[in-house]
Parts: sequence; structure tokens; C-alpha cells
Amino acid sequence: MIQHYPALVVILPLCGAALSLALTKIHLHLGRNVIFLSMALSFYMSIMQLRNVVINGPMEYRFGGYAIPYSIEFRIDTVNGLVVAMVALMGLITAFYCISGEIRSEKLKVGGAYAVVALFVAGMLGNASSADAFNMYVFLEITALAAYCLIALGGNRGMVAAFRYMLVGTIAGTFYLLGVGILYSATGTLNMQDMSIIIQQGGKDEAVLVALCLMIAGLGIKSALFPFHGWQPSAHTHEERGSAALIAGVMVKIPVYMLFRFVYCVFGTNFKYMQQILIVLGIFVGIGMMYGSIRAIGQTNMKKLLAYSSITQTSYFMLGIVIGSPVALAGSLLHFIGDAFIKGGLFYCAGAIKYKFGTVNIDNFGRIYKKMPVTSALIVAGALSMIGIPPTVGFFSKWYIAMGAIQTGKYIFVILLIISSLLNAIYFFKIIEKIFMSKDKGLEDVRPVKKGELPWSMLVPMSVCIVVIFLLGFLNVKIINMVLPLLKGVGM
Amino acid sequence: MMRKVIGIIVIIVGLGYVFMSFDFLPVIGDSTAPAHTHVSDYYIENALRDTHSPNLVTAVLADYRGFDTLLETTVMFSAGVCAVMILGSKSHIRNRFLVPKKILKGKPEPGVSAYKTVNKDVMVTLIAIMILLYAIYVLLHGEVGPGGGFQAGALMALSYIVSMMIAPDTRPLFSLSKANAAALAGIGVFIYAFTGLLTVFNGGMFLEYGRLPFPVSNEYLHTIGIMLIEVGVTIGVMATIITILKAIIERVRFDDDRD
Amino acid sequence: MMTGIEQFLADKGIYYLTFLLLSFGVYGIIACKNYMKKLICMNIMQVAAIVFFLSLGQKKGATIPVLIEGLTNADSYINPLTHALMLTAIVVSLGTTGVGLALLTRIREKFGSVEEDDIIRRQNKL
Amino acid sequence: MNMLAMEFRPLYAIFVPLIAAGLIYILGERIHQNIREAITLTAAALLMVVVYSMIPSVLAGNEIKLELFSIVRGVSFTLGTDPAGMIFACVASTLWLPTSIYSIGYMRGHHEKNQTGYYAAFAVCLAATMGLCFAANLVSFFMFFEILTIATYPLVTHYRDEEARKSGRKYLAYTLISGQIFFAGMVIIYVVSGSLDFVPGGYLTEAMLPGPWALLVFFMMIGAGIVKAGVMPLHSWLPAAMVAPTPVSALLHAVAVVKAGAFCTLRVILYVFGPKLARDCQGAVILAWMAVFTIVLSSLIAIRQDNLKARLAFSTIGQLSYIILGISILTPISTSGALYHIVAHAFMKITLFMVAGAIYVTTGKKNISEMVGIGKRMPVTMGAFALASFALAGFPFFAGFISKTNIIMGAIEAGQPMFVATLIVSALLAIAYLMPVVIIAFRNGHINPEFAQRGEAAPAMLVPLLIAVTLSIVFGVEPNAGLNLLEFALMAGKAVF
Repeated sequence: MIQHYPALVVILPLCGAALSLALTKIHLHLGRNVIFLSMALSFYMSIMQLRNVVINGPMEYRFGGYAIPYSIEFRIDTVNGLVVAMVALMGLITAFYCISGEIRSEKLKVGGAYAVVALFVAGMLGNASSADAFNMYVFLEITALAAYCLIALGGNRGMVAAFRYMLVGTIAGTFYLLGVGILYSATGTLNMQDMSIIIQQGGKDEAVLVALCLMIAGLGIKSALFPFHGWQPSAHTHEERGSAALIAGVMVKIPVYMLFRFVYCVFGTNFKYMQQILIVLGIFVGIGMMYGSIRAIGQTNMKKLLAYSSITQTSYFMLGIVIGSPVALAGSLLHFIGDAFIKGGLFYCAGAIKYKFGTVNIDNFGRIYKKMPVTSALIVAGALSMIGIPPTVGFFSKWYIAMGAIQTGKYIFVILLIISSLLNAIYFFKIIEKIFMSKDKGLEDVRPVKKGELPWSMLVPMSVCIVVIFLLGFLNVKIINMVLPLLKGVGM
Repeated sequence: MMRKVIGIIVIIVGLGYVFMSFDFLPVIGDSTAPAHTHVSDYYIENALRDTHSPNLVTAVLADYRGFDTLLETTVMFSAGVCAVMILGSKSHIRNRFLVPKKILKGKPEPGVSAYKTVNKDVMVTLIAIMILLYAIYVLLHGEVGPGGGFQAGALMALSYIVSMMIAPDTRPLFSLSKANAAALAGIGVFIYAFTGLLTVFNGGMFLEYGRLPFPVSNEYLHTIGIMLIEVGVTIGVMATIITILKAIIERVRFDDDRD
Repeated sequence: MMTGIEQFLADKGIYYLTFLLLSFGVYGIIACKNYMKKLICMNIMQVAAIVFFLSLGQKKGATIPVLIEGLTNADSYINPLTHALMLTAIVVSLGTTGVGLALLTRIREKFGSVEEDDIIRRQNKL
Repeated sequence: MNMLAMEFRPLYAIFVPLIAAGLIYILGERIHQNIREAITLTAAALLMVVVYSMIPSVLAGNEIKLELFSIVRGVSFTLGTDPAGMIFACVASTLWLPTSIYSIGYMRGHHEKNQTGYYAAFAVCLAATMGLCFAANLVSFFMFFEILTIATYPLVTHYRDEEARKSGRKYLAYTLISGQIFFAGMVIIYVVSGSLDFVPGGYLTEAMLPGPWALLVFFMMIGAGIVKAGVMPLHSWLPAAMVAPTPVSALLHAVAVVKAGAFCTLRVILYVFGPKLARDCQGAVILAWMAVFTIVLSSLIAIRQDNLKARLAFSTIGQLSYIILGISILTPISTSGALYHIVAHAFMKITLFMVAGAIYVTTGKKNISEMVGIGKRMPVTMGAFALASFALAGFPFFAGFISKTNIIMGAIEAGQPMFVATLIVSALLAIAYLMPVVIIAFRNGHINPEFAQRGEAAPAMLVPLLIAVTLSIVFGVEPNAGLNLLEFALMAGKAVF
């Protein structure tokens, strides 16, 4: 049965979402529980699939049973096996987190909310595991549509933010579609494996150059790379409380993974214009790292602060692609996976504080660590990992990125890495100071929470995030050894 | 104003330069271009043998790249759910259209004044039936002629819209509340996904119609497979269109509102 | 010189026009102030992408991709793959426009107008 | 002897305080104060037992090497005992017991808030210090180095008021920036040399870091050490950290943080760069002159300080630069002198801080000008202060004397007359800023009415004070008493050269 796992990981949340509305009509929580079951199953399968890939090599799955270039194909190797597992886990714990945000009044709204989250996760899972260019476009659109809805659910200002994000997102989607079209016109197939074989034979440099530029523009907009990041801060501040972690934590990262897949696996590294493109990308990444952190320092709204800091994180993942050495790539992949839990976790905290005290403004976070120990512990863990203090995953990913940068002689990126992690330190310790030390602002509970700090449905995801941040720290060598044989650097 | 004109001129000239300097696209219409020689001619030559459907587009759509169409239907479904979630909250807006319960209670017999516009109601029901019949034809005839699930679904929704617009106060052939329509859309998508799962349980790859469990020869299996997913697509498309329609209508205040 | 441009227009003119349509759509999205106009320009942009794909799939002197008894060689039918893909793109643009309309109704209802500057003014007051 | 039990001892040394910290933090609020203090004390005692049990094996020369899991691809998390590490570990573990007894007295006497947080952070600091001593490669060293920084932050900002936050910010700024630069240097070394393990005598060669690169990486690596050790241009976080309660400054200045800085410089220069490369790239000479500049300047500033704790802080900056000077002279004797000075300075300085704390708790006086005739009221405390001042000044039969003479002999052997002059002048300056306090305390002219009758400090503070003074004398008279620390120092010195 295991060779069916790549397909089932994506199909199960899809079926869960499809049925949830009908099942909610039968009983209020039946739809929700079916979605939890489907997500838990898909997470279990993604772990089994990852284990299988590590043991006996990449798996591929041809939909409809036809030969490779003629049917859609899912190709799972260690790189996207890890990404799929991360997305499945984040999806599961975010679904748990959304329990607290339920509007029990209308049956439709309960079933619909979970259906949208399940579709969102199914879209990202598919995006990570697909090996067909056009198929990725459709998954990209499913994720985008669900994201517009999740942002729109965050109240009236969310509507405007969702509309603006929709316009920008559709521009990005269309650019990506045009890139796929040009690649199809040059190579004749849509399967990435087949496409790279044809491109490797050469003679198609100009088409690949134009397609690459379009894709960088499209995927750059989607992942809020520096020059195209305009939509992100407003979108993240008004998100629906539960799913903010998913959108900021995971959705912003999937396009970076797609760009990695195209640049390194499809176009190959000895493509004529590759050096110039990587230099241009390097400039974007460099400015992006600085810009995100500097803007984040001045913010008082915690969600906006996290939104700006996720612009920096996107530049970290692109850093691996720009530096080009396999070690740097492995490092940025590790950061990719770790940061989903760090950024996701921090958004959970922002949501939890808003849920309990109804405020997002940092200044009146006075001394809340007494009332919210788990949240403050997660904020501290996230802060340490963003700065790069050893036991957490942040340190190890910075280590590999720095090593890659030094090996290829690109010292500018090491300096940028250090400066931006210090800038991160500034605004994170500002938050820590406010939480642990500033005067008590006497915040009282907005909602009568029965016992303890937060409903269990919020505490579970947060503690999972804390555990994973430290766990990834210890497992980093296994992950790197898994991933390294697969990556070949630029001009190495 | 000047700024706009300059902007447009810059775009025209810029794009012209790009297209002149890079010849990355094949000359239009020449059949030796790489786009036509690699994958698509395999489809043309083997479509009849593999999928037994003369309509190449349906063959590619439903069989070779069947997974894409499943995702297409999910896009439709997610658009429907999103529209409902966004517009769904305010239920206190006066329900403009007669909900079936009200109609069934006081059914106007022929001769009562409410029944006065006989011809409009009769005409609407006739048209609706005709549209529905044509929709079924398009659905079943999909793989031969240029048809398929999406058009059939749109047509079914059309019959609902026609009866709702022309005679709002008569009972349409079938009326769905917003929640039911959304649920139906979900079921449509599930039918599609379930046919895929059927083939998986039966030992084949996802959506490999050769492995459907029905006791029929291979040739017909593909046709049944395509038929099943077309039914799923139709239900999904119809229900989504109706959901979005009802969500928007309940929310928007028309100028000629009586209240 | 003239024949050069005519030759270019004959061969690649359609692509140039589709990209032109695309850039007008993008320009419209950025430049227009009214949200409804932005939505329409978004649709123009998506149509441009669809036209580009379909123009890729053309073959000179080929019929529609429904198999006819006598004809078997590939050159006589136009490329069915692009048409199948574009069905998906059409559905995606329909879905996005549907959600966009839903958003616009809520914005219109809450902010009373779909003009960008009114919305921003009222939004800050909110 | 069974090797296995010995094998994991360095790991036990790290886990004992860590487990204690966990217990204190989790149970802290629920259990009675005395039980919480009992946890700290038992952990301190246990730690001393574990560390002392390792002494015989290190003395015999066979080092324990414990390779656990691979922390980073290609580098594994290794712990190992070597003479230099042993000295620092013995000092830290020995001082943990008296310091915690003292802080119980201080905290209770001064009715401090959130004591649970204090004791938990204190225990984590000790765990990090143990990790520092036993780390056998740069990655694990950096790991514990950063944990120490983070663990001391809540201690520095103990009072949670605006001033404490400001000094906390300054402390973090200095240490984090230097930490990140250390990280970059570490990566460069790993890429260039391919290994990060500490090798006595260093393993980097001229070929690996050609020309100016060696100097740049040298200063990137010792930057973190210098900041923590408070060498002049980067010292300003240390006086600012005086805002913290006295047991914390005792920990900061005598036991953990400052010593970690000196230890980091020692590890980098002698175990990574190696004396030859350090001398070739002129790094050692520049460092030596920075240390000399710091010794002189800090002693002069110390004389003018009226607040007792500020004066002691500047004296710490001066004394630490002794160690840095001893290391950067790059001769066996001066290295062992510097190592032994870690021991001597720890005991002497901790006594002075405990005295300052005792005075503050019993009489509430902070400035020296208010302490006229305090000897009448607290003769024992001020007696200990006088003894410790003599020791610090380097009088014979005190711990300070041995380490200073070694460093001076090293300087003579290295042919650096200027350093010898500085060391002697600084001994005089030490007297200049410590003796006035003693003289004022025992003047019997016009006495402040408060000090008329005898009112010693609470026994919980007095006992650790006396322990510390007696130890500083014992280590002066018989350096190899019990823990034979001088033996370790000499062994380390010989091993490096």
C-alpha cells in the first residue's frame, strides 16, 4: 500500500474538505472530526513515505497509470518528503488551533471554516510533492483561493487586505502560468524530469531565461521576496486568528521551494545566464534581509512585526539558492522547515494573547508571563531560534548557510547573516522585555477561560512547536545527511 | 493624464524590444515546433486506443491528466465555499425569494389571483426542462462531441437561474438552500475523488480507469470512468454556481427592493 | 526593413499582442482606482494568459481535436493538450472572480464604496 | 578503575545543575522556600563531589574523552577533561556552595521578589559553566557560551525596573554581537581547517589563514572572550551590571561570566590558534598591550569610585586583564600563572563582594564615604575585607602572590620589561584603591553613632565570607592543597608549549 502514499497524502485532506460541509449538516462536529482524522492520517502517511524514501530512494507516482511524460507525476525525494511532512504536521496542529476560533452559531460556518483550512493544507501538500509544472499551478491556485478566504475571515479590514492580496496573487499566478507556457513551448512536455533532460541537451537558453525571469517574478510575489513584498504586512495583520500561522509560516515558503525545484532540478546549474540571475537574486535577498528586520524593529503591533520578520526569513531561504553550494542549500532547507514552526508558533502566541487579552499591541504586554507561561516559553524559544542560539534549530541552519557561503567565497552573505540575526535579536528582546519585565498593565481576560491559561486546543499546538524547535536542533545532522546527496551546487 | 500615456508607450516599446531581441517562441502554426512533437502527438495517436473517447480534449482532460480536472473541481468547490464563508454571516437580511416552505403551505390553485400570470410560469417551467434535458445530453455525450462536465453543470445551474430570474415567486424545479448547495458541491468533488480511490483499492494507480471494479471489458471501463468523473464534475459545478448565486443575492440590496 | 517587421508580425505577432494585453491588464490593476475596475483588469490579464497558451497550440491547416475516421496522422489535428490545460485556467479565473465579487460585496457593504481612496480614508477611521 | 563510570562524569557535571534548575523552576512556587534552597545546596554538594572525583585521573595524565552525538555534520558534541578545564571547573563548583548559602542569607535578609527565577537561572549558569570547562571542541564550547549569556540575562535584570532593563540591554548587546562574530569566525576556521577540536598547542597553520586573514579571524574569535573579560574598549557592560543584587555580581565577577571570557581567550589562543601563529600574526602583542592599557586605566578609575561595588567592578576589569596579559605573553610560566590567577582572583574577589553585600544588607550603606568606623560594628567582616585586599595586592602567603610572580617571571623570560613594570605598578595601585576602605573602616576618631555597638552580618552571610577568605589564604600558602590546582596549571602550561 505504501507506493500509494504520495497520492493519498494529498487526496485525504481533499476528500475531508469535500465531505465536511455535508457531514456538518448531520452533526455539528462530525465534519470537523473527519477533517482531523484525514489530516492525522495524511501526516502519518507522510512520515511513512519519508521513511520509505530515505531507505530505498525516491518514489514516484504516475496518476492514471500512463508512462512518465504522458501523465501527471508526483515525485517524492528526501527534500520534498521533509517539506510534505512539515506541511502536514503544521496543518494538523493549526486545525486544532482553529477549534478555539469556531463560530458555533451557524452550522455552515463551522464546517466551512475547517473545509477551507483542509483545502489550504491539501493545496500546499500537492504543491510540495508534485513534479508536473502545470499541476503545481493548479495547486498554487487552490492554496491561494483558500488563503484569500482565510484572510477575509479576519474581519472587515481583512476583506480589503484579502482583496489586495488576491490581485497581487493572481498577477503572480499568471506570471507563473506564462513561465510554464514558455517552457512548454520550448520543450514540449510539462513533466519537470522530462523537461530538464530536454533543456540539458541545450539550445534553449533564451526561452529558459525568459521563463526563469517570469517565474522569479511570479514566485517572488507569492513568497514576498524583497521587491514584491508589499502585500504581506497588511495581509498578515488581519488574518483570521487561527490560520495566521499557516499562511505566514508555511504558505509563504512553498513558492521558494518551487523556485529551488525549478532552478536546481529543471534548469540545471550550468545554464548560461545562471550566474547573472543569481547575482540579481542575491541583491534582492541582501536588501530583503536588512529591510525586513529594520522595519520590524519599529512596529508595535505584534502581527505586523512578525509579518516583517517573515520577509527576512524568506530571504534566508532564498540565500541558500543564491549561494549555490549544496551545504548552503541544505542549511536553508533546514531553516525552511524549522522556521515554519518558529514563525507558526509565534503567530500562535500572537493569536493566543489576542484571544485571552484582546490586544495585539506590544506595549501593553506587561508581565503576562505569569498568566501565560506556555506562550511566553514559546516566544522565548522562537526568539532564541531566530537569533541562532545553539540548542535551537536556528543556530544549525545558520551554521550550514554560513559554511556554504564561506566555501564559495561569498563573504558578503555571512556579514549580512550576522547583521540580520542581530537585528532580529533587537526586536525579539524588546518583546521579551515587555513580557517579562515591564510594569503589569493589569490585562484582564476578554473571554472567561475555564481553567488555566488557554483552552487545550491552543496549548497543544504551542507545546508541539516548542518541542519541534528543540527536536529539529538535535536531529539536524540526520536531516542534512538525508538531503545533501540530492543537492548539487551551482557551477560546483 | 500625460503620465498614463507615457506609461503605455513605454510598455509597447519595451515589449517590442524584448520580442525582437529574444526569439524564444516558435513561429505560430508550424507543426514541427517542439510543443507539438513530443507529448501531444502521442495523445493524438493513442487516444482512441487508451481512452476510447474520440474527443481528444476530453481524453486528455479526463484520462491522461485526470488529476488536473479533480483539482479544477476542487478550485470550483473552494471558490464556492469561500464565497459562502465570506458572505454567509448576515442572515437577518430579508429573504427576497420565496422559500419552498412558504409556497407549499398556500399553493395557489388555477383561478386564484396569485396565479394570474399563467403563461410566464408555464413558459419558465418549459424552458427549464428543455435546458435540463440539453444539459443531460451534453453530459452523456461529452466524450464524443465537444461536451463534458463543466458545460453540463453550468447548464443545470442556468435552468435554476432562469426560473429564479423570470418568475421569482414561483417554485423553481428544484431549489437548494445555501448550505445544501455547498454540501452538494462537496459531494460532487467527493464522487470524483472516490472514483480515483476506487481504482486505488482495486490495485491500480489513482484514476487508472482500467482497474475500475465493474465487471465490464477494458474498453467500456474507460468510458464508465470518464462518465463517473463527468457526473461528479457536473454536480460540483452546478452546486457551486448556485451557492455563489444565493450567497450574493441574499447579501446584496437591489435598488428595486420593496422593503 | 518592411518585410522584416511584416515577417516578425506574421510569425510572432500574436505572442507580442498577448503579452501586450497582459501588460495592459497588469497596468490596469495597478493604475485604476476603482476596485471593480481592478477586478475586470485582473480578468483581462487571465484571458491574456489563456490566449497565449491557445496560440501556442495552433497548427497550420489542422482540424478540431475530435478524431475523424480517415485521419490518423498527428499533424492534421491541433494540439489538444493546450485546450485541456486552458479549461483549468478558465475555471481558476472563474473561481478567483467569484471570490473577488464576494469580497467586493462585503467591502461595498461595510465601507459604502469601492473607490480605493474612500476605503483607505474610512479604513483608517475604523 | 572502571572506565565507564568515569566516562560519563563530565556529562553528569553538566546535568546535575541543569536538573536542579528544572526542579527549582517547576516546583519553585509550590514548595516551601527551605526545600527549594535544599535542592540548590544538595546540587552544589553533588557537583563538588563529581568534579573532585575527576581530579585524580586528570592528575595521572589520562584525559577522559566523551564523544556523544554529532551535533553538526562532521563535528560531534564531545566533552573532555584537560588540566585547564579542570581548574575552572574546580573553582566554579567549589564556589557554588558558599555563594548559594550567601545568596540565601542575602535574599532573605533583603526580602527579594521572584527568588525561584533567581535560583533556577543561577543553576543554569553553573550548568553552562561546567559545559564550558569540559567542552572539547569549539561548537560545544560556543553552545554553552551562548547558553551562559542567555542564562545570566534574567540575573542581571533581576530587579525588573527601568535601570535594570537598560543595563540588561547593554549586556545583551555586547555579548550577542561578539557571540555572532565568534560564530562567523568559528565557521571560517571549520571551513579552512576542517576540524574544530581543541589541540594543546593549536592546529591552525600559516597556510590555512594567509596574511591579514589570520589577524582578522584571530580578533573575531577572541572578541567574545575580550568582551566577557571586560578588556578596556569593550568593558562598559560590567559596571552597568552592578545594578544586579550582590550575589549576582559575585557570580558575574568571581565565578562564571568574567572567567568564561578569560577561559575563551585562553582556549582560542592556546588550543586553536597556537602560540606560533598568534605571535606571527601580531595578534598576541596587540592583545597584550590592550591588557596593559586596561590594567592601568581601570585601577586609576577604581580609585575615584565612591560606590564600593563600582570600585570592585573596575578592580575586576583590572585583575581579569592580568589573566589576558598572562596568556598573551605566550610563555609556559606566564600561562600557568594566568591559569592560577583565575583561581586566586575568584576567591579574593568573591570575599570582597560578599563583604560589600553584607554591609549593604546589615547597614544599608553603599558608598565608602558613609562607612567611616564600620570596623567597630562589623570587625569580622571588615577583617576579612582587609585580608582579601592584601591577597589582591599580591602580598606573600596569599593566593594572589603566587599567580602574579608566575606571570612576572613569564614576562621576564619573554623579555618584556614594560609588562613587568605594569604588573608591579598595578600591585601598588591595587593597594591604592583597597587600603583606604580598610583604613576608613578601622578609624577610631569621630564614629558614626550607628556603628557604636557590635552588629555583625547574619551568620548565613558571614560563614561563606570566612570560608572564601580562608581558602584564599590556604591557596596562598600551599597552592597544591587538596585540589592541587597549581599542578594543573603547570601541566597545562607544559602541554601547550
